[in-house]
This record gives sequence, C-alpha cells and structure tokens, in this order.
Amino acid sequence: MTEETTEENEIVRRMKHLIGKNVLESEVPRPRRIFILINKKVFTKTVRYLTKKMEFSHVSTITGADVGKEIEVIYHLNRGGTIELSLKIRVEKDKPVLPTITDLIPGATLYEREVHDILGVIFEGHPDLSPIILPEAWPSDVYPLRKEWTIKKIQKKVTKGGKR
Amino acid sequence: MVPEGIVAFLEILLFPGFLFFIALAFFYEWVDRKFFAKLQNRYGPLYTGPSGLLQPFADFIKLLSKEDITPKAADKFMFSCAPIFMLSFPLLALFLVPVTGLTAPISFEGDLIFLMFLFTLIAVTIFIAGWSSVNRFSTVGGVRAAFQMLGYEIPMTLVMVGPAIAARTLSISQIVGWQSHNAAWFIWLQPIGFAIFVLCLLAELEFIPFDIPEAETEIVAGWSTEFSGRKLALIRLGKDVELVLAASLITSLFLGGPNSSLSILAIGFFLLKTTLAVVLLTTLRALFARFRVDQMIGGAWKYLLPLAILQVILVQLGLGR
Amino acid sequence: MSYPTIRIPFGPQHPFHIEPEYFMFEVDGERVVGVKPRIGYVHRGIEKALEDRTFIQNLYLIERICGICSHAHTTCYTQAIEEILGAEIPPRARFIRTIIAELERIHNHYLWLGLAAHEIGFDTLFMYSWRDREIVMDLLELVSGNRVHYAMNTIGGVRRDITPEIVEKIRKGLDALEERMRYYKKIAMTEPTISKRTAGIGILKPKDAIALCAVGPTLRASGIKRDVRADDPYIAYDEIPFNVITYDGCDVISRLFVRCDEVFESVNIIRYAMHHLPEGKIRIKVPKRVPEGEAVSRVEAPRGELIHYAKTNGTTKPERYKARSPTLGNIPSLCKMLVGGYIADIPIVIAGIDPCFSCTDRMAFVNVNNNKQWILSGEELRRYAIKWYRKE
Amino acid sequence: MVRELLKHLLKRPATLKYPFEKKPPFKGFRGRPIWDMKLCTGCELCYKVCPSEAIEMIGKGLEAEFKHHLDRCLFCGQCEEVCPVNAITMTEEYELASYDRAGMIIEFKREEKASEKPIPIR
Repeated sequence: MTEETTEENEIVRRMKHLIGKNVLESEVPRPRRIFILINKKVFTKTVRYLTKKMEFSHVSTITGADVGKEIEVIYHLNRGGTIELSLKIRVEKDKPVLPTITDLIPGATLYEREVHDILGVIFEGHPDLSPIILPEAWPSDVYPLRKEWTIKKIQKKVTKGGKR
Repeated sequence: MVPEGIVAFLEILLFPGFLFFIALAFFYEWVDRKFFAKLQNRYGPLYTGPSGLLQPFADFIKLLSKEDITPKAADKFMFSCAPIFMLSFPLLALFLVPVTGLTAPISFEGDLIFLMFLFTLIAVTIFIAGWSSVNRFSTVGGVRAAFQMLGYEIPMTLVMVGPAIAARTLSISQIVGWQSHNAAWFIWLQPIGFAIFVLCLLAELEFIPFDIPEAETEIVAGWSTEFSGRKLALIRLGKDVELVLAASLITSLFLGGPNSSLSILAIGFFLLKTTLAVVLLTTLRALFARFRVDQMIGGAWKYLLPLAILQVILVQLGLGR
Repeated sequence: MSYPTIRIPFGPQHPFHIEPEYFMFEVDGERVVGVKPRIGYVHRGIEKALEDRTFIQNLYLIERICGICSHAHTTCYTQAIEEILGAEIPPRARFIRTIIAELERIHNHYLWLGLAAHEIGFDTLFMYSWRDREIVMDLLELVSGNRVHYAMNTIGGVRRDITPEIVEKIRKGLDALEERMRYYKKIAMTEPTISKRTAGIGILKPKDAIALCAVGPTLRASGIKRDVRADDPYIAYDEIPFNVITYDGCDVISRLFVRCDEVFESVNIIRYAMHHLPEGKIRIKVPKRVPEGEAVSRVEAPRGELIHYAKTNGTTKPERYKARSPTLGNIPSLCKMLVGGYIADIPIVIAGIDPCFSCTDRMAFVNVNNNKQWILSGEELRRYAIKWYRKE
Repeated sequence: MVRELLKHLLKRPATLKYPFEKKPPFKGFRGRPIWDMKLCTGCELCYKVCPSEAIEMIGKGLEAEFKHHLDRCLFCGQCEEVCPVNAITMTEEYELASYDRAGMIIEFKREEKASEKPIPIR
C-alpha cells in the first residue's frame, strides 16, 4: 500500500495519533474502505471521537464473527455515505462484554440486539437486549454463529429443549 | 279465485318478497363485482354459471357449509343475533319501496321516517356486532362504524327530507307517485341532494372511500372479524340486500321509481334504474382511496351537512319542486 | 387525566402485509402512543448456512434472501468475493449488471406503488400498477429466464448476454413503463384522497433520519442526498450520469414521489447503458478457492443501502458472511414515524419504508427438514386439530 | 382518473383465464432440467455444484444414473452451465406442481434410450 495522502490514509493517521499503539492493525484495501482493529480498552473513546469529531454518524451494521478464542465485533461506520470504516474490536469468548453505542447512535439498537442474539455479546447499557430474531424459547446458552455450535449440535440441543 | 290471504302471503314470500329480493341481492353483488373488475381491467367472477353469475350464490352456499366459531369471550346472545338483524332490517326496509307499481307492499304515511329508523338500526347492529365479538379489531371496527354514523346520518336524513317536502308527503310510495304524476325526477330538481345522498349511501354500505369500519389493511375485517360460517353468510347476504335497498332508494327517491302502473313495465323500469344505481355506486367505489375516520367525519360535518341544509332551504324557497 | 390504553397487535399474520411480522401497538383511542416491533418470524438461518456451502452454491442461496431485490443481493455478494479475489470483471458484464439492477428497481417501485395504494384502500390503482408491473417482469424474464430469481450474476461476470433484439424489446417496454409512471405520478398529485391519506403522515425529520440510521428512499424523502450509487459507485455507475432524487417533505407522499422519480432516473440509466453497451466478454474464469481476506461491499438496493461483509479463509467456503438489508436499517426510524399517528395510518406508514422482512431475518440455522419434531405434516396437523376440538 | 376508468370499460381484461389460456414462456426460460443420458460421462460436476442437493447420483462414471428431486430444485441452471458435455438442458416446462412429494422425483436411466418417467401433473 503506497502511503498517499488520501482521505482514507488521513483518517488512519489521525486515529493513530489519537490512540497510538492501541491501533493493532489498519488497512486501506481500496478507496472508501478502511479496516481498523483496535484495543478494547480505548473503544468508547474511539467511537466517541469518530462520531462526534469525524462525522462517522451512520452505523451501517454491526457484524459479529467468531475468530477462535475471541469474538470479533465489527462496527461498520459510515461518513456521509461514502467512506466505510470497519472498526474491529476483539472480546474474549468467556466474558464478551462491550459498552453500548446506542447513546451515541440510536440507530444501532437493533444491530446490537442481533449480535447479542447470535453470538452472546453483552452490550452494557443497552436498554433492551431481548431476543430480536431468535424465538423466545431458544435456549439461552446456544449462540448459533459461534463455531463450536455446528448445525448438528444446534439441532440436537434445540430439539431437546423445545420438545412439544 | 285464490283467497286474498294466500296472495298476500305469496307476495311477501315470493314476489316482490323475500325470494325476489334475495335473488336480486345476489344479482347485484355479481353486477358490482363484475363491473368493479371490468373497471380494473380484470375479468371478475368467471366460472360459476354464465360469466360467473352464480358466484355470489356459490359463495353463500360455501359459507353455510363452513364451521361456525363463536369466540369464548363473546357475548353469545348478541353475537348470534347480530347477523339475523343484519339481514332482517334491510329486508324489512325493502318492503317500503315500490317495485311492481306505484305503491309499495307496505305503505303508510310516515314510512320514510320508519325507513330512516331502520337505517340507523343497521348501523347500531354493526356496532353491537363489533362490540359483542370482544376482539380488538372488532371493537375498533364497531366504534368506527358508530363514529361514521355520526358523520353521515344527519346529512342523509336531511336530503331524504328534500323530496318529502317537495311532494308534501312522508310516504315513499307517494313520493314516487308525485314524480310520476309531475313527470319530473328529483335528480334534476335537487342535484345537490342526490349527490349527498349517494355519498352517504357509500358510507352506509361501507364502500371504498368510506369502508373505514372494515378497512382490510388496517383492522383485518373490522367489526366482522370474528364471524364465520353461517353467521358470516348471513352478514354478507345482509350487506347485499343493503345494496339492493340503497339502489332502490336512489331509484324511488331521485330517479322516479318504477315509473308506470303497469306491473311488468314497472318491474322493468325498477330493475333498469336500480342496476344503473349499482353501477354508479361501483364506479365511485373504484375511484377513491379510503378516508381516515376523522377526515370522514370532519368532511361530513364541514361540507355535507351545510350543503344538505342548503338543499332543504332551497326546496323550502320553492326551488326544486 | 390518563385513560387506559389498549394494545392492538399487528401481525404476525395481518392482511396489511404479506410477510409475517409483529408490531404491538399501544393505542389511545385512534392514536398510537407506543410501538414495539418483533422481527424474526421468517428467520431462515441463511448466514450460518452460507458458511456450509461453496461460493458458487452460496450465489443461489444469497439470491433467495429476498424475492424482490435478488439481483441487488447477488451483486453485493459477487462484488465482495471479486474484491477478495482481485478479479476485475469485463465492462460489458458491469453494464449488464447495471441494466438488470435498474430494471429491478423499476419493478420494485411499481410493486411498492401498488402495495401503498392497497394500504390506503385504493384498489383500482393497485390493480393498474400491478398490471403494468407485468411489463417489467416480462422484460426481466426475457433477459434472464426467470421472473423473480434472475440468477444473472456469477462470480466473475454475468451468465447471459443481452442481444440486440432484447435491447429493442427493453426499449419498447421502457417507453410504456415511463409513460405509465408519469400518469401515476399525476394521479398521486391530483387525486385528493391520496394526498389526504399520505401528505403529512409518518413524519421523519432529517435529524432523526440521520440519528436512527435510515437508508434509501426513506432517507432521501427526508431531504438527505445519500445514495450508494453516487457516493460509493460500483458496477457501471461511475460511467453513467444520473441524478439522486431527494424531496424534503419527510412524509409518505414524499417517499412516493421519490420512488416515482427514481423510476424515471432508472429508465434513463438503462437507456444510456444500452446505448453505450461495450463489446467484449461477459465473464471471466475465477478460481474456486478464494484466498484469505475480507471485504465490505455496498449496493443501493431498490429499498436502500445494502451492506455485505465477507471474510474468507482460503477454502472453498466463506468463514463468515454477513448481510444487512435495508429494512433492518429502517425499522428504528419506522417506530419513530408511527408514534403519534392514527391506527388508520399504520399500514401506509409501514408500507412507506417498503419493508421486506424476508431480507431482515436471515440468521442462525435450524435445519427444519431433517428435524422431524419441528414440522407437522398435514395428517399430524389434522389429528392435532381433532384432539384440540375434543377437549373443548 | 374517471377517464382512465371509463377507458377500461371497453378494453379487454389484462388477465388471462389461466388454466385455459396460457402464456408461452420466453425463449431461454429456465424450466425443468432434463439429462441426455447418451451424452453424460458421469463426471459428478452437476451433482457437486447443485446448491440445494436436488440431484442424486446412483453409481459412478459411465454407469451413473440420476434422480432429479423436482421438489428441491431451484431452477438456477447452474448444472446446465457447469456440464462439460452439454448433457443437461433446461426445458420450458413450468407447471410442475404436484400433490405428492414422491411423485416429484424424476429418474434418468441409462438403457432404453433414457426412459423418463412422466411427471404426474395435477
């Protein structure tokens, strides 16, 4: 990647300036796309900075992915419809807790509930983390998108739990 | 010589009695559906009978054979009575309308008032039907029906008074007789009244701009949500009879009624004019989007009522008689 | 003084919308004072299923996320995979994708117009617009071989070419479609019952629209000029001139006008694309295995911004695939619009965002087919019914 | 609007009387796929690529026979595209509904000129 002074690289530079070593990985694969992996410690500070100072006010979605021992939560933030910044945070599988961003961006409510449903990430401070896409009777410890829950295992568990 | 009692009995049962009106109700439902479909570039009922003529009847039979469910929470007595009232009130009202000649089977001075009373009773029945089913949609539908009645009832009554004042009688048969005698129809004499009357009938029939109490996309089927099987069949038939009633009222009050004392010719005129009235109602149904209940009542009180009063005043001043 | 409110459920089965979705409304008389949505009734577990299939197989699964914006979903998917592969698709393929995408937009907006008309009880307009929608469906069948699931996209290009005869037919169809939409827009502007039911209803202020992350025509009807086609051009949109339509009425009728005008824009885009259709191949060969990588792909589906995230691990199957459809993005703003309105306005306001709940629900996976206890056959259902009635 | 309504009074309805009038599908319509067993080399590509496991393969290589599960088929045409010897073609048949899932399995056999069991329609 050539270090041109594009807008995207400028954003990455400012981020590095803000949180220094806490930017673990950064990549600009093509115009209008940024991937940044940051440390969990500085998450709230970074999101506040991005939304308030850099106009990343639109959250396109929140993705959760299982990456082995950790869960990667990706916030796809958008600025003015153009630049899509994917902010990644890794949390431990045993204790997946993150602060909510609904106080900064109210539109993230449903996305956080979705990630909570499928991966069991708990968003602290979220007003209502009740199931949104899974049924009410879904067993509380089954998180379908975690890799250890294969389709077969889910079937077995859910049938046992949800006998008619 | 057949005894007079039997003739009267047959007149009530067959012609122009229950059977005739019910057959006519099915026919007009077909006319309504077919014409509505035609306006929308569709076929409409097609397979039952010649070009679907028997479709309404087939629907009726099908509904009769379906399971009849009464909700546990419903007020059982009122819930069962409502469909019967829904059919019997308009059927009764039809006897006040002249069909075979210049006089109706039942005719007395003041039957216009009785007819207005029956109209109100139909609306009250709808409210009771909605209320007694104890379903949220039904309740909302019933309340809307009652609301809507507040909107259209008074203008409708006022414009029905217009012809009565002009003909100096409160009997429908005599109003028809007056038009026949003077060779003048009230549609030409009182056009404002006619327009208001048609609009109010649309509301009474729950046709599209005013199908608020049973708005399908909003409250499922409104007040009739919980009815099924035989009860729904009766309600649907009741609505069809109401359509006949509306068409024949337009005919007798504004289109001169069966304009002949010869009975065959009179029936022909009656059928022709009522069919035209149904077609008019259907065209209007195809022309609009549904109003909201507050818009409907607001419009009725803001525009229809003053215009209706204006029409009555005009008649009193001598215009339109 | 406070009156007791009643709760009116809308759904999961309700005639206002064909798809099962549940909204619990807190109602005070005819006024809505609260709303709580519950989605997930058509949850098919597509995201988990995607991890279990090859990239080619996924193409057809992705297509089935939604019946209406099937092309938008596959475009988004193929784009993401091609980005990871580093494959550049031929220009002719890009133009063909654009043509199909815009035909799909026209189809969607016609469909929406009919539904919206039905919600406000205007059945005649509903019938007319769905009749005219048949024109564009025929065109799509002509081009792709199917009316709904076009299956035009494949990784590395498109599967079918557009021949000159087809171009001629599309041109004819477009003329008819444009004329009809002009007529419908005129009706919407002049017919008093339509404006009575849609103007000033379902207000979404620009400030709220941004805060609640609204997308697509809903956002553009609040006067915010944001369109992925212009802001983040993909396929051939950087070579085709077009306008982004905005209205600032913030209400349902503005959403209607936005969609009407977008149809005209789409017609112009297709005409331009067909006129400038480059020669050449329509697809390139791509390897089966996709190298490790990740990509975010965005597409302006007819209903709004569509975003897919793909993560691959060097095998023939994706590691993680995430799809977010426009409707999910619009639900928070929908709840905002509904509160304070009338019951009678609920259907048209919900229809106003053009919801597609099939797109919205698509995640974890329970294979219903292999799991006998989860489905009841017709015979079992009958027995169950008889048992239930005996108890009564 | 009134004029538009009245115009339709004289027009022919746009709808078709479906079971009696049919609209022919366009050229290139993706209907029910058929296998030409004379050409088939049994390379398993169609079986492997099928997204919905609608193709069942019995035997291997040149002896392979197919069962096509019509009830699972998506009509995506990927098998037609992937076949190296063009043994699969998508026909224009589209009325494929049946009351019975068992009746929706179509077998393609090797001998007797690829005898094909007719599908029970209606």
